[in-house]
Amino acid sequence: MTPTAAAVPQAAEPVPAVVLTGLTKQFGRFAALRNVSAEFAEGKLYVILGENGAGKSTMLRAIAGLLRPTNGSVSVFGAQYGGLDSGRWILGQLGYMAHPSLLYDEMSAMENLIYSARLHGIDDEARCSDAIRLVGLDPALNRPVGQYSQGMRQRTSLARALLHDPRLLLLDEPFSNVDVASARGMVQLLSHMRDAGKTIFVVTHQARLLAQAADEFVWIHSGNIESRVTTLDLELVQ
Amino acid sequence: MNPIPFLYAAYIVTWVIHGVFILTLVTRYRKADRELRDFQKK
Amino acid sequence: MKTPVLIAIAVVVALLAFGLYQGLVVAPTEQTMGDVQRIFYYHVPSAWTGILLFTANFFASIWYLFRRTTVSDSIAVTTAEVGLVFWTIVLITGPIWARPVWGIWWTWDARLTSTLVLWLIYVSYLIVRRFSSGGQTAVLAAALAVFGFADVPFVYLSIWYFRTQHPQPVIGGGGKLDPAMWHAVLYNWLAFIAFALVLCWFRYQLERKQRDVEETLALESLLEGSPR
Amino acid sequence: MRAGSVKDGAMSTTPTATTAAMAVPRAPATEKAIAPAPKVLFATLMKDLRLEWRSKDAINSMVFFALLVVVVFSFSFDPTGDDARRIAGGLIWVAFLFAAVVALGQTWAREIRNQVLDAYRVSTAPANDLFLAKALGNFLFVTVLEVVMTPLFVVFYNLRVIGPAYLLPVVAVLGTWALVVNGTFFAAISLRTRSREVMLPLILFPISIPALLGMVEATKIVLTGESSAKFWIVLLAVYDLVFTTVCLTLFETVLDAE
Repeated sequence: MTPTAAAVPQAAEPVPAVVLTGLTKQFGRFAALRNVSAEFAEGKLYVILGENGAGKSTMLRAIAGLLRPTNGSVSVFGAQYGGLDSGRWILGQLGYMAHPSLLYDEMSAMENLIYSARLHGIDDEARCSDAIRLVGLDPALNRPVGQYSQGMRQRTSLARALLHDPRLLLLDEPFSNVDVASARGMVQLLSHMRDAGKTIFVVTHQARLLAQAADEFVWIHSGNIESRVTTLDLELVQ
Repeated sequence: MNPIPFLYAAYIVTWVIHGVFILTLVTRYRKADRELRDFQKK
Repeated sequence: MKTPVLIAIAVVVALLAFGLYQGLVVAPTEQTMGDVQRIFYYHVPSAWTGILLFTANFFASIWYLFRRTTVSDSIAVTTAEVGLVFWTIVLITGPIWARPVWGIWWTWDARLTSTLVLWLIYVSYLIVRRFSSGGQTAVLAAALAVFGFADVPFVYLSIWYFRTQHPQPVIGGGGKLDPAMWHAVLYNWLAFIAFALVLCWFRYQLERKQRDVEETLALESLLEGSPR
Repeated sequence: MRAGSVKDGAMSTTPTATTAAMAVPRAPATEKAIAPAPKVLFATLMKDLRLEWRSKDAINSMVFFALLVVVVFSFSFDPTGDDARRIAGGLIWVAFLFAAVVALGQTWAREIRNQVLDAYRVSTAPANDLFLAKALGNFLFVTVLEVVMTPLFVVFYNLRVIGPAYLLPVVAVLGTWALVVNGTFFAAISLRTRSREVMLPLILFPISIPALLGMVEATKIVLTGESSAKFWIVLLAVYDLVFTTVCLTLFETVLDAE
């Protein structure tokens, strides 16, 4: 299945948010990503679809700089990983959320976010309470995250990813076991952020939720981009 | 106590150890080879 | 591919035989210790070869940390394992030498003790390689190899000083060595290096074969559709 | 737009000032990316200490373990008079080593249980600050154990220091750091191996032998006042320097070894 040419009209001059060139990731002989080359413009909401093991999460982790490509390269806002300090500059620009919620169960949402802010060199605790309110939680809640419902944990994790106001958001299965109302709320929040200029990638099996909100649907099949469409063909989605 | 047997013991021990190592190389190689052939057959 | 290997083996066997001949026959008998001193011609060259191999392991690990090539990792494990074989010989021939000369199997002699500590370090290195899971083995082992090698000067320094505090009988090494003796040591060392190279070559082939098996195994489990 | 009331469940969807605040500030976003070093180190250390203080289960069990080690050692070795001073150095440090290894094994337990290591790798926080924060945390932890154990040793072996007693804390600090810096690093390595608990001492002990020798000999010399412990103290200091550098150069590689 050769990747069809991107039908989406490219945004002309501004630097694309993410550029993948010949991105390959080999785990032993198994190629999780096979020579992926693509450009993603800034300020768009991309939904990444495909069956298990197609390479969705691997691609997201590669963009987040969490795994070292076997060859090819990933560049974010024009900077490339692996450069002397460019990798660190990129990390300042991106927020990542994945299945393990990257939160300490023994600490409350607020404490987790304050600590995560410190990691990004931010002392301003107002930012943390704003982020928590944004995802619909109460900053004053001091129960430890370990006692939260799965939906609340996901939203706290989303708040953690949004905290340092990243230009690029990478969300891996953000809606998994989240109630429909909360999920819809998150979708609205993401589309607001996309309107505000952020670039968002969402890997999910619940693409139906984003049918209207997303700008582009990227189908991944056995390690490469199979197709990129702007409207979701509902039959294809489970 | 005649020291000469210790001399021969040292030389023999050296080659015993080398021999055992070579033996492990051969057995490990054969085992890996067999496993690989099983996969190719499957 | 087979014939050059056979030639190499023949050369190595010849060198080893020549070294043995030098050690047992040509080299003069040492006045004080008598013929048992000839253990020296196997004990010391084995140690020097071991040190060479551990140094090679160190540089292969550094090379891996920078380039992450599987070749460098395979060389690291090969040189460590073959190095440990030579080092085990040093560790065992030492007491065999001490027994007739001093009547005791083990003495906390500076060199014997350092040999033991180094042996422990590289055994723990190989155990970590076997226990670590899949992809990360190489990086963890490479980092550990750097630690192990950085420790060598401290091992020798601390144990040397520890020994000067409480002097114990010192193994061989004393007295002026007759040039013919030096020849025996050097010939044997040359033979051992050649032998080590051939061993490394075989161990390297084994490593490549085992990696093929591992990868086929990984591919096998993938194709059965078990979710990644 | 549905006015979401801010209660536990509902999602706040009103485009309030907060969403505007989250609008992408075009210019300033790039400068603040790099986190200033000490802040991260201090924050991580404080976080660990706070969580440790909150649960206190680790510290209690560790202190009790240290007591057990001292008592068991005192039973199995019952020297009197001058012998006590000669071998006390060895006993104390081996006891400290046991307590330290059990504490070091817990270094990354919380990070692994919560699977948060990726959080560090995705943030701009330099990996070495994480390492130093963990190493310092361990250093404080093991020092607490030592402070608890030492008086017991003095009592059980009725030790009197003949040599320059002020050197003992110096040896203790240098020695503990030598164990802790390598221990924290090897704990990170052994995370990714099977039978994790066995792996840490198995890697740490051989490489720490020169440092252990230094600690034991220096303590014995100070206790018996026979000669000068200068050589061992210098050796420990150089050992600490070399291995702290090696740890700081290699930690990021090990952290990122996915």
